[in-house]
Amino acid sequence: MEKNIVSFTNNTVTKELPIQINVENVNIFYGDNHAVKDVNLPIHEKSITALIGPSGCGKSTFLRTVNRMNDLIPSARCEGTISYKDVNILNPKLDVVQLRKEIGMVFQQPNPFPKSISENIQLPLRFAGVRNKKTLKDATEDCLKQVGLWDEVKDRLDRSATSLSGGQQQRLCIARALALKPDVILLDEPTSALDPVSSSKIEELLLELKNSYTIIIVTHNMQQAARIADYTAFFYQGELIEFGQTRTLFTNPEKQSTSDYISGRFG
Amino acid sequence: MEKNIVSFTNNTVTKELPIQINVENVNIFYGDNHAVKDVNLPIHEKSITALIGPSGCGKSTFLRTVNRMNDLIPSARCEGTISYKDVNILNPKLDVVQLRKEIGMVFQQPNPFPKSISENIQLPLRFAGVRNKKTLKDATEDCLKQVGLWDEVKDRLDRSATSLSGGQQQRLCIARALALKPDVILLDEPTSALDPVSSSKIEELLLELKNSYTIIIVTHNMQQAARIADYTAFFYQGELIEFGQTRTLFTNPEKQSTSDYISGRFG
Amino acid sequence: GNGSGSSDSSSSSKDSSSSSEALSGKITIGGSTALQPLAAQVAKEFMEKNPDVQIEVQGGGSGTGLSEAQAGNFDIGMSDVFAESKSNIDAKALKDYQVAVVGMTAAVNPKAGVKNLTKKQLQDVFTGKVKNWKDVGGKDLKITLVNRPDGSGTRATFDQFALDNKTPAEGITQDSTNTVKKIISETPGAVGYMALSYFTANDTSVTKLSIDGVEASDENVGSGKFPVWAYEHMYTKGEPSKLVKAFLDFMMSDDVQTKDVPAQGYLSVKDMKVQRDADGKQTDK
Amino acid sequence: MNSKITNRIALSVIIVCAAAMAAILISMLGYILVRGVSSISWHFLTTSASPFLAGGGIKDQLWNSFYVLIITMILTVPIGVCGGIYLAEYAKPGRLTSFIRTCVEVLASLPSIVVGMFGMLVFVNYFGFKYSVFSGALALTVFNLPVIVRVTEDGFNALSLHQKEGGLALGLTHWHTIKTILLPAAFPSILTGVILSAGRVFGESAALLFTAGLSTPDLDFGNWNPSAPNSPLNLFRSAETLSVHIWSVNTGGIMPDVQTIANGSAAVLVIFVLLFNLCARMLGKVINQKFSGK
Amino acid sequence: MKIGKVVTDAAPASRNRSKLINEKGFFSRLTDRTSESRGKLLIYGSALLMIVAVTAITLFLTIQGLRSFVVDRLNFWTFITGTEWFPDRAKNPSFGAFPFIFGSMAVTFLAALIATPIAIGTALFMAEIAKKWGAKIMQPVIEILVGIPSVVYGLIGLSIVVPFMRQHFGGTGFNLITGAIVVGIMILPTVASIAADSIRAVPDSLRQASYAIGATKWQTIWRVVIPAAGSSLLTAIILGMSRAFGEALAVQMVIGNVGKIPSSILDPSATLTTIITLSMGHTTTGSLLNDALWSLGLILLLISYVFIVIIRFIGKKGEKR
Ligand SMILES: Nc1ncnc2c1ncn2[C@@H]1O[C@H](COP(=O)(O)OP(=O)(O)OP(=O)(O)O)[C@@H](O)[C@H]1O
Ligand SMILES: Nc1ncnc2c1ncn2[C@@H]1O[C@H](COP(=O)(O)OP(=O)(O)OP(=O)(O)O)[C@@H](O)[C@H]1O
Ligand SMILES: [Mg+2]
Ligand SMILES: [Mg+2]
Ligand SMILES: O=P([O-])([O-])[O-]
Repeated sequence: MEKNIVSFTNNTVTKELPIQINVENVNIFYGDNHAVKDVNLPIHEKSITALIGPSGCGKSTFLRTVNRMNDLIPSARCEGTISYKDVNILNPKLDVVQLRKEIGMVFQQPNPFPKSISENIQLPLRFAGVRNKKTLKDATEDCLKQVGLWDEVKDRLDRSATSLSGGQQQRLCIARALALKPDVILLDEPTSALDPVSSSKIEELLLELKNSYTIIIVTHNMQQAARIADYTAFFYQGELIEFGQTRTLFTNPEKQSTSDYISGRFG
Repeated sequence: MEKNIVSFTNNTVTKELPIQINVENVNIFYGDNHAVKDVNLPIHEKSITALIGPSGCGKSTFLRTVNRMNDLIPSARCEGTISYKDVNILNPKLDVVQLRKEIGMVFQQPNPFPKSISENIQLPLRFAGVRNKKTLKDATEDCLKQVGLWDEVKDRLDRSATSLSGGQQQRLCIARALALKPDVILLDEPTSALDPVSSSKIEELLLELKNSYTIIIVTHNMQQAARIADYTAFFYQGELIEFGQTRTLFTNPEKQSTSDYISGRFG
Repeated sequence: GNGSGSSDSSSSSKDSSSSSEALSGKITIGGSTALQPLAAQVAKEFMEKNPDVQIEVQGGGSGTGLSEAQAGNFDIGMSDVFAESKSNIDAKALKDYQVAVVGMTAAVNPKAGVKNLTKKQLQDVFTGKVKNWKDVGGKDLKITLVNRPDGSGTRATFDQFALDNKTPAEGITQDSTNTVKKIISETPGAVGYMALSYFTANDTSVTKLSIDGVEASDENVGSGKFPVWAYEHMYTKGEPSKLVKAFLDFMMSDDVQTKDVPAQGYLSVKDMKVQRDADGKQTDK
Repeated sequence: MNSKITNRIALSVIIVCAAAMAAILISMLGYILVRGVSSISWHFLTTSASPFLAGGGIKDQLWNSFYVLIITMILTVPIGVCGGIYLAEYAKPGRLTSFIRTCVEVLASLPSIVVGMFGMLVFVNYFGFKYSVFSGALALTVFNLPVIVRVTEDGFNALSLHQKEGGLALGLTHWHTIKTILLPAAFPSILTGVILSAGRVFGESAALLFTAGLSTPDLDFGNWNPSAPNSPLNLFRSAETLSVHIWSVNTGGIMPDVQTIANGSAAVLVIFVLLFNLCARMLGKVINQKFSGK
Repeated sequence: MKIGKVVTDAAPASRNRSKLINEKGFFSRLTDRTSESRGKLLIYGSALLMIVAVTAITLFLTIQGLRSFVVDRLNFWTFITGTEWFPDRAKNPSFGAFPFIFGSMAVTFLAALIATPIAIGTALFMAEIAKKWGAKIMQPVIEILVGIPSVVYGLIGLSIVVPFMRQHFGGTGFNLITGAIVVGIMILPTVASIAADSIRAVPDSLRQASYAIGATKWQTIWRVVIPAAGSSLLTAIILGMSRAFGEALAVQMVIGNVGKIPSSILDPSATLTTIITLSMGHTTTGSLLNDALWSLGLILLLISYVFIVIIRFIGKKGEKR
């Protein structure tokens, strides 16, 4: 790269924000495969933390552990402590349904339900027991506005969500995650299936959302991490190699492998 | 990117090489979707041409048209001229079977046949009418040596090809494509499913192969393009935005969007 | 285009002019499932005597037996009823061999408490006029009818000679005498009918009904006192070939008629002191 | 809280359903086997049926079942596999394909008695094959063909496109790619499907009632000349199969041991269906391992 | 225009083309091409054969089935709506097939009613709750049961269900509901295995989406998985119904075979299939009853077409969504 066009204007971490989630000595296994090794990591409140690293390094695995989505994989096993609001997320007795209401998640492939747009937003609320029509309607409008989708779809809320474009679907999925007013939103490569225009819309959205939510995002696009993340964690072969403020990590990495990776020598 | 670690040592295009394939006014459609728009592009003999661009921009579509693999997709339709050896590749009457023997292809996912390693190499030859055992054996050894796999597998040529590692499988697929001694090899993101070590082996292999073959490679890794390609074509939303010698395109792009893309502002 | 190339029944036997010469060829017999076991047994014995003869005994039902005999597909069509009683059969073109006699009577669940009925009572029971056994001298128990399907030889015979052609009321219909017997034995108040061979000597699971005080026994059938009986027929299309004739002769031989026929619960035609024509008219022999 | 209780209750109901299913299935299998196994003996399996005496066996019926099965498979597998390949590889979306697909579905869901009636009309009478192994096998072909077609199509569709592209990109023709790469790769799943379908063919009765007949000539197991009328291999002789035997014995059998024969035959049938399943599973596994090279 | 030719002509001598390629002459290419066309012939022939089979079945059954109306001059309308089936009555025999049509429908729907909840429940268990168990134990058992001959189901019905019904509901035990139970059990494995397949086909991403918004397992199943699998679940049920509709021997053994419209589910009844198997062998070819039975066969065929049309319709609707 001959030019340095990436600016770090968004990564305005002036003072350390309070810690919302604290990850201590986390190890994750798939059967015998030790996918995540002894990770320690603080997640700061109302900030964006990016997880980067080459394919297969354990980013998704780690992310999915934070809201216990990995419970769905029978072979997955997890050790260590993830403290959140005085509880350990990894406690087997934890009410995962409640946890997932507080820590929402958005996936790489947009996965709206094959129902109408408004039902997509209302379903989580219904699950949570909201029955009042008015509340549901207001929430729909509110969430869609937050992700900037309201104007685009307000005339066709009854149309199937699958008729939306990929980028719109992904924003709908984010809106759906917002419906329950979570504290934390996890995003696993949310833009990698999208075109550049949609991607940049989502990036803008995330920058706005971080005023109200704590965001953890997995990305394989280092420019994206550089553009939007306050903190960046670099994973390599299941280990957390380096964690720090994004600007520091990108301009002045401590480890050689971090430097190699972000400069594109591998991956 | 703060540092410039990418060197252009391999892109030693000193004089213009003769043109092997000439692409003129090619338009490709999937049903109504105009996926590739009016592309003009020369492919030079015994060189590596890289196709880069954001996801969905039509790189694969274009590449698959060069050896008519897109015939498999019923909705795909193609207009324009791709001249190769005085014929138009897009001619519907063309013998595509013969064409594909001369223009081989390697895919993103390694796709060895679920047969033994040696059968994988020999299958195309047998089909081409080679019956002589000795010839087949020699060809197997020869091809495997060319991709540097011979020493790794020579003791287990009868084992199933699926027992190889991903990187080995991909090299086997390249070896298989070489068996018919094609003129041109097309590669669609051949390293993106591989680990860094395997990737760099394949890059080295390609640099060697270009002495005997014309190579077109799709990659989403700009560092990779910079490292190995003599020429680079930048696609964006179905259009060929810019084409030129790799060094020129990376250091001194003509178009703003090229510059934005290679510097990571989107994609 | 005929698949069974070797099925030409008589071709080979025609050549053998002298009767002492060994018989050879193939016979296809089919039809009545009731007669099938007897035919199969006799065929087996015949083939043992004449190793060059192949006999195939198929089932299919009396209707099939008649149709196929008429069409020439069976050399012998077996039927429980006279060909005259079936529509679409040219009875004149068929030659009738009455090879055995089968007696039938009503069978009642023992709980009903009846052992004998007058013909009138029997008809009332089967036509549905009487719905409880107490009205015909039995226990206070609902009557449940068990029928054989339309077209069954057993049913045709029972309807004709026990019910005097009155149409029986709807009841459970089973094609299988075994099932009929099972139902009657297991269902209190059930009544049906079946061939005498199904009433075994010390079997008390069903009661064998006498009609008008006449016990349904082989002697009474043979003497003509008990009216519900029928011939088992073997039909050929026109005059039988030599081979088929030889088989039919064997069928009527004393050996078969005194041994195999009674063993399967039939009466030998030779033991009959009366005879019947196709209209059901009974005359002394 | 509320949703949690609903969750509990609903999941319990589902588990109860599954348990009910398992109970029904296992008790049925148990019932058939327990009642029937005691009547299975070497004698039972190797003696011909007796017309009316006790002590008959099921040798001929068992043979007939296998023979009809084998002929049916010889008729259906090649055609069915080709048909499946057509649908998976050659069929272009359109009216014709949709019509062929409808035909496959029609054939698959025809009531077996309708197939039997058709077989009687056409194979038995019209073509004059009589009640025979061949008529029966042709009728069963009508059922089994769509099953094989589907199995093949599914097997091909389950293959990743990568393999096919790999073949074509090497300059193999479409047919050659199918023959040398796709068919071998789909083979395990096709085989499994074929063996599973064999279970159904083995147990079919209603259609055979009208086509293969209710009797068997006196088979001479020393005579393997297919044109001899009493040869077990004769295609144009009538052939009562095991499941038809169960039906006919139960319907009109006059031998004293009707119940024993029916129970024993049912148990033999079920055991063979079990064996077919086990074979399918094991063969599938072995071949799969061979292909994946583990 | 053949590229191959171009190559051999235009290839410069300097081009180090291996002799491997030179061996590939005109002949081998000819065989390539014939093998392609031979393969195509085989394959198109097979496809054609299926069309022929369906056409032949339809044609032959139609011709034979219309005889009773064309040759024997039965009135079509009274045939399908008449309720009196007395083909052998000496005076004015009557052919009213409605009781059989009704019986077939009743057995089919009752069987579906019995089988659906258990089968879908089992499918959910196998595909959603206990996947390992489902794949390792339930699936094989179910496949075995799909392969059990219907005669055996009939036999079991006869020796278990009929006595049970007799003891608990009186009568003979041979009745509509007994028939429905036997057929219902018979179609259980079919419905369950197809339903399980269609549930497994629901993409995991939807389940993940649901769990990620704090749904319980049941909420996920009920609100997301079942709606997404919807049309194929319906297809499973209808396929089961079409199998129930066509079943002959097992039903015949237990339903009682009374050609009268039952007044309750505890009354004996009859179906199209049972009357055909029951009477076919007793009739002579070309007789009125025989022709009438063929007409019943034709009705059976037509109704099974209706099932297919429904399935295709549902399938199309499912695709659209
Ligand atoms: N369901 C699973 N079962 C077993 N192993 C798994 C599973 N999912 C992932 N793994 C393994 O765990 C390791 C980490 O995978 P993970 O998906 O977390 O990587 P990633 O960093 O998200 O990669 P990518 O950039 O490709 O998404 C890999 O070795 C992978 O093979
Ligand atoms: N089989 C297909 N049918 C219809 N549209 C298709 C098909 N394959 C690709 N497309 C469309 O054509 C366009 C170009 O796709 P293509 O696969 O060539 O992109 P690409 O540059 O290779 O992207 P990527 O980096 O994701 O591989 C996209 O809009 C895509 O949706
Ligand atoms: Mg990932
Ligand atoms: Mg691509
Ligand atoms: O002997 P049947 O005709 O009554 O079966």
